[in-house]
Amino acid sequence: MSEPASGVALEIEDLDVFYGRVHALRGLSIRVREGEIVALLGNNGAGKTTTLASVSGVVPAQSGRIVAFGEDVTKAKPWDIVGRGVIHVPEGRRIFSRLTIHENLQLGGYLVKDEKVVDQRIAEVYDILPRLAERRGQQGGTLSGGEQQMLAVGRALVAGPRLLMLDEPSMGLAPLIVTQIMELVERINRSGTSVLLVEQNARAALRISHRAYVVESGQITLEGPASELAADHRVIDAYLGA
Amino acid sequence: MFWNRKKAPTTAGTARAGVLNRLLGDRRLGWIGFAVALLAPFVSATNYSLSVMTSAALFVMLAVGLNIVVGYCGLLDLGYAAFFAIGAYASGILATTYGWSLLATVPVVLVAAVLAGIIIGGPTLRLRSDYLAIVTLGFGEIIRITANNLDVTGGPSGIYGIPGLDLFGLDLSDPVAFYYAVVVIVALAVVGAARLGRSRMGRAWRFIREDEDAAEAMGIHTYKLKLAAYIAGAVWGGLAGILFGAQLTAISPQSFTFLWSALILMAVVLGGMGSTPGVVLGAIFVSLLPELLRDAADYRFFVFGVLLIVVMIFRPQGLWPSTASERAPDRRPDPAEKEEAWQAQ
Amino acid sequence: MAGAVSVSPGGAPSTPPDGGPRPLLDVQDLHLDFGGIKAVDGLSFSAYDGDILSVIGPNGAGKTSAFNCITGFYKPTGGTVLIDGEDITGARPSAIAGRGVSRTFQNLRLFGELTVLDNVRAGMHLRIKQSALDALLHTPRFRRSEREATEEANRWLDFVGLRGDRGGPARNLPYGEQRRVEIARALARGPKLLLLDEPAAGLNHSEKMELLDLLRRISALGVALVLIEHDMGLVMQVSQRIVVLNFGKQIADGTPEEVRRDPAVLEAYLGKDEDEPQAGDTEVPHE
Amino acid sequence: MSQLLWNGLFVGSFYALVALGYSMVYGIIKLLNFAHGDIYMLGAFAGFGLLTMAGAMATSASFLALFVVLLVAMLATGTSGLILERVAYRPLRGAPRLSVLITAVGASFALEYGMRLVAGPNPQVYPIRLEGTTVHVLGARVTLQQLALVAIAILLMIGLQWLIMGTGTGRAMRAISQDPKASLYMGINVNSVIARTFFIGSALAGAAGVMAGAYYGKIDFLMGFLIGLKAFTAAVIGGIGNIKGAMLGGLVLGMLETFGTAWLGGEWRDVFAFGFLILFLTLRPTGLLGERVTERV
Amino acid sequence: MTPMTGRPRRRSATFASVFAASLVLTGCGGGLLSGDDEAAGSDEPIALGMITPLSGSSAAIGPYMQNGAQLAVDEINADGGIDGRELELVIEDGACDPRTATAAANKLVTEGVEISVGGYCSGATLPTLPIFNKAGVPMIIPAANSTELVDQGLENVFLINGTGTQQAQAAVEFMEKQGATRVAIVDDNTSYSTDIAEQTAELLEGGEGPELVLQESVTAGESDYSANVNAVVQANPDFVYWTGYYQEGGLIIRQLRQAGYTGPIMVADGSVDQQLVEIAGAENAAGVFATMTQTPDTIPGAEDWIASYTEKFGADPGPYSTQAYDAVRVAAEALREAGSTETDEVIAALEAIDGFELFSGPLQFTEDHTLSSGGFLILSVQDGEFQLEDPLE
Repeated sequence: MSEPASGVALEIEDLDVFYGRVHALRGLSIRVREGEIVALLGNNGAGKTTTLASVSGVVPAQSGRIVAFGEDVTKAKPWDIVGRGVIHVPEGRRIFSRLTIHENLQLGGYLVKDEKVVDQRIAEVYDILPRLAERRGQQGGTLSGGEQQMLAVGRALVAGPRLLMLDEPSMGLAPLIVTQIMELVERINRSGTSVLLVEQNARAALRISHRAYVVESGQITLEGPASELAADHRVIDAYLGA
Repeated sequence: MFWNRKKAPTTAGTARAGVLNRLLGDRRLGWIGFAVALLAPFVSATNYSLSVMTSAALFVMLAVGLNIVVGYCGLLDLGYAAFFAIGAYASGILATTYGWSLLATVPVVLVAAVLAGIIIGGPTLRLRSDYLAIVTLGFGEIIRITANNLDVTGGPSGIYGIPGLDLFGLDLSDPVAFYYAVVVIVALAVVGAARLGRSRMGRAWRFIREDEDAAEAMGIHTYKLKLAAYIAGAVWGGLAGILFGAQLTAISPQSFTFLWSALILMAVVLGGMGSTPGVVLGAIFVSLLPELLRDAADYRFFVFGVLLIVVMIFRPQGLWPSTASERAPDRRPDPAEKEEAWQAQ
Repeated sequence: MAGAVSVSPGGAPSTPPDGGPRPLLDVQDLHLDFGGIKAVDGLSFSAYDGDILSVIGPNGAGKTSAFNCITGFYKPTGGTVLIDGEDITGARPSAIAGRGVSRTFQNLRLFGELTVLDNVRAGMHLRIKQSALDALLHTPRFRRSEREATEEANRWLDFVGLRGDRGGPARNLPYGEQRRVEIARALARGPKLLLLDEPAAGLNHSEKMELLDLLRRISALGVALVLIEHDMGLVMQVSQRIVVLNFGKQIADGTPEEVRRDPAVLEAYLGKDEDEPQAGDTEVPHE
Repeated sequence: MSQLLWNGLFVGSFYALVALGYSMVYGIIKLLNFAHGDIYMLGAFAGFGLLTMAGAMATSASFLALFVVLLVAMLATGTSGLILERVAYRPLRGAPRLSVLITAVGASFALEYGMRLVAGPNPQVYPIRLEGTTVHVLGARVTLQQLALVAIAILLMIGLQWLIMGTGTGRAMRAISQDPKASLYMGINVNSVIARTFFIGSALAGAAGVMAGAYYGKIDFLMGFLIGLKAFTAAVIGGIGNIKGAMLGGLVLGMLETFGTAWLGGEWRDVFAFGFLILFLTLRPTGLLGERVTERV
Repeated sequence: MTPMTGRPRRRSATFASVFAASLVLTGCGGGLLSGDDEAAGSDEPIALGMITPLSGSSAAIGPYMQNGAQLAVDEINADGGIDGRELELVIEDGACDPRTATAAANKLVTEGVEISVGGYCSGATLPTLPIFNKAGVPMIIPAANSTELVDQGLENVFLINGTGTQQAQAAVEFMEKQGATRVAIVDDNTSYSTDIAEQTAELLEGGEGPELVLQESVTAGESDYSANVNAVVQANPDFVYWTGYYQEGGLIIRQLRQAGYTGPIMVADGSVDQQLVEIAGAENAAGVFATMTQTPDTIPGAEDWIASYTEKFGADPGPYSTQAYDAVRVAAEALREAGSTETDEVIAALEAIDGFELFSGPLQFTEDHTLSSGGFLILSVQDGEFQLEDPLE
């Protein structure tokens, strides 16, 4: 029904999602091309997290279509979606605080059959994030907030993501750490992974994104290249401040 | 402005909850229930139906008492029968060995129940809920086994010959009179528990159930209030114990097994924790069902078990859940006015 | 609407008897160890009536731990906390709340299943005068106290500007509204000192602006405010003083201007490159 | 004294086997599976049915036959655990915890009295017996069969420990026990892992049931009730949700009961055991190995 | 209790309608306002009520008693009933739980049973006594045998099982005969079992004979009694008396033997069941003594009875099958003698019975309505079966 999906990591078409009686997403459409960082901006409750959750297969879609890397995944189970390389780093990090850091990373590779691949990817994560390597045997809960966020991203990397979906990675973090996280995201993107970034912190998000969407009440109200949106007075008024 | 400042509504099913609540929260319902209880003997007043109905009423009292602990305060109690036992034994011993009238034993039972509540609640209420569950279970077993082992409690055969209820010379031991006495007392107990639930203390219990730390931060001494819930539950259980002894004329440790505690808890959860009409309904359900299934003989408990599963699957919040909602506050500024309030200063 | 504010009870600050500058909150050399990890390591600061004081610092710097020590949720391993000159170190949270200290939590801690009004009435627990007997017998006193509690709860909800349904469960409100309810609940306690843990977290720009206004109005009631906050725009805008923590240690204490220029703070927290706007900044226009 | 220790150890290892399943299920979905003791009963009856069917063949080569029966019964109880989870618990995922608890009580009733309908109310006598050669170890009378049973129990426990701590499935179980939703994002099929947990826990209980049947000789439809309570207690003593804790808790409870009986007499044994439990939990509220969770306010 | 806070008219309307509805219903049931509709036609069957555990921990016993009673009812009906009226057995589950038993008793009374022939757990039977007493229903209790049942002096209560005291006397007599010197008693904490244990202990302590070295209690329903057994072995007895039921009895015998106890073991009547031998294992059970009233096995010519039981129910008789059988027969005898179902006359007839043959011997009630002679004798397990060891005469 749409153009050939080659070069498109994620295509959401006209998605409707209900929570009970609440119409959380109303015909939302988003596209992430391969190699892009796309930011999804919006207020709390606008439907950003719901969008990610329905891509992940955690929240069922009422109608509409979700296509990941050319395949329809609208009805796919969460593990199928992870298996296709669409990895979701949930809001609030949600690391396993009583498992060790190493185990957390291993869980990232849960669906990867080949243990050698998992070990190799973990080694790569340790290279990028040496703080984690130092503390690999410690429980995840002993990490500071920023380190936990790093671990959450690292854990997603072990899964071998083709599309990484990050939900509010900057939440509750100090400005310095936010900068580091954003740098990490850029770095991951440069290595070829597409990124869908959900952020409240519009300024930080727009700085690293190629394109962005603004979600309000479950609908896309604005979209365009990040630089254009950053200059749009409507975005400035609502999300960036004067 | 093109973006909407108002949030997407996230109030799932409030309209439905509102209607239900208006229907259920109505006090008339209580009166109807009371009237039904009063009129039931006019439909059937055989010894059997009276005995079953009296038992059901007592069970209601127990469930309402446990509801204070579990439903309001969120403390899982798997040994509630212990308080029931303490009431029954205290009054039974005084009535048989020392010849007291049951009415005279009430103060003693109250004291005993309060003491028991403090003794078991005191050291253990700091525990997390699952641990509390096993501790209360253990306490229930300790009480039962102790009653089984001591001479003063009559050992395994228990105490018999407990006199009927006698209120200031008015003999209430006839099944019909006793039934009415029980219905009135139980109705008072239900109303009392419901009123406690709606008071400052009842709210504090709910705060503790929802979030203990936040409650503590509001100046609520969570430990004292938990203990209060425990004691209130113990008092309800203890008083029900007196009536239990009066009804059966004999009590034995067999009446206070874990199964009993589980059944009372079941009534609370099945009905809807924290909801008075729900718990009353649940108690009647749990109490009557095995009797109604009596003719199913061998299949009785099997059917009972399957029914429990089915009911919980289809109504996991209980048959008649409590809903958080109250009538719209009388004075509410209109939105425009509020908007101004924000701009002010 | 300002009228509703002025009749709100409990907000009136108590002045020290001698009229001198005795601090309302005085934290002296606070220490907290978690199995060898020094969560708070020698923290000292004080806050006065009507102050707005912010505690900032990187994640894990011990800000929330310090809050928990002050409000009694953790027992400090060393140091003292004085409220109005009285030592409350290690007292129960409820006892400290009884001394006029109120707080919010980092992650919303509303009583989600209960109504919004009930949530606010929780704050009034210590001030509602009724006994269990009153409740059992529904005495006039009971009814009066219930009515008054409801009225006052409504006033506080007006004060924080709650728009949503007050009779429904708190969890049904949108996030920003829930934040308001939590503040209303804390205010209903009638505090002299209000500790807010990341009140702006998860709020969008316009909501932050409203919060800023609310904080100032609370301060105008004479309540001392202590905030933990990451949003530097908001912090710089609203605070009279800022305390900066890193690894449990206090690395700076001063006015926003002083802190902004402090090299130790830049190093540990804000980041050095100053030409770029800081991530997370709300960019409230200064002055 | 050493006799008491051995008795405690022996009883305790049964408790531990049953407690493991309790603890696993609790650990992963925070459900007090009251029907777990009845799975033990089911295991005993499954073994009984198999042995009766096998008839003479079984009695001739009793230990080997028993081993085969043990495996088949474990498979059977594991499957019934799966069914129980699917039918009674999964529909209630996300429901209030107490509702699920009531479902578990209902399941317990249904299993007990369902078995009564099938097998009748009378106790059944196991067709084969583990009669033992007695040896004396450090002054304690020990039969070789007891040693074999304890060895099997220990092997099963070690296997379980390895499964939980050393395999991907185990990691997934631990992950789910902390955060089921985040586990979904790892690509873990949460329902299937929970089902596997039920399978394993139930299979262990079934094994304990067969072993009890073969060793003690008598089984009946209510035999799971008391041991279910005991296993629950054991799991709590050890720190519920903790696998090693469950083993330790089982042994501690076994010892408590043995010594309680020796010191105070059988009629006060449970008072002693529960009294100790209450006192112990008051002093150490998270059990022996339960983790002290520093609650973040 | 709730203050009248508005809309009184609506409320009273509700009241009125509910009241009216209930009055309508009253027409078709036994409500307070309906008349006494006891229509006991002379050709209606005479209902005998039996409360026995069909659920709960003693559920195994129920069918044994039910079958025994049914056998007697069928035999009597085959012989033409009582004065042309058939007997009808009404069974209710008492679950060994006082509350369930009370409801059951009330149900039986409501259904108009003339005589009760049930009662197994003493604890659950006690609260049913006043119910039957008030309703004027004579009780012939086949199994429950706690002395407390007759301590209240209710004229409608008769026990046809030997009491704990009688059984204890038989037990001690046999212990002395065996030359026992150190006796350990083990009970299961139920009222039946502790009653016998207490009585035996009293006799031993008061008497010149064997010394009581240990009184131990176990918890019914478990499998492992090694701790209790260990305590017994430690006390070094030369005679062990188990006063509980066969389920645990079998396990305890086995575990005693495994623990190295080689001396004599005796069990009380609740344990006299073929399954005791099976559970204990034939080699362990061999030689175990039992205190028991007479059973079909020990009465010459009772094979027919066993055969007809087995044929009818497809199962062997078990504990209290005979007592339940006898209870029905005693009830029938009293009804026949009284020539009516009037309470007083039936009670008088029961009291007048002299020499009616029961399994336990000729029946005559004592002053307090227990058996004049307990009729206890000693059995022992020979070749895997209980056989008469010593008639104790």
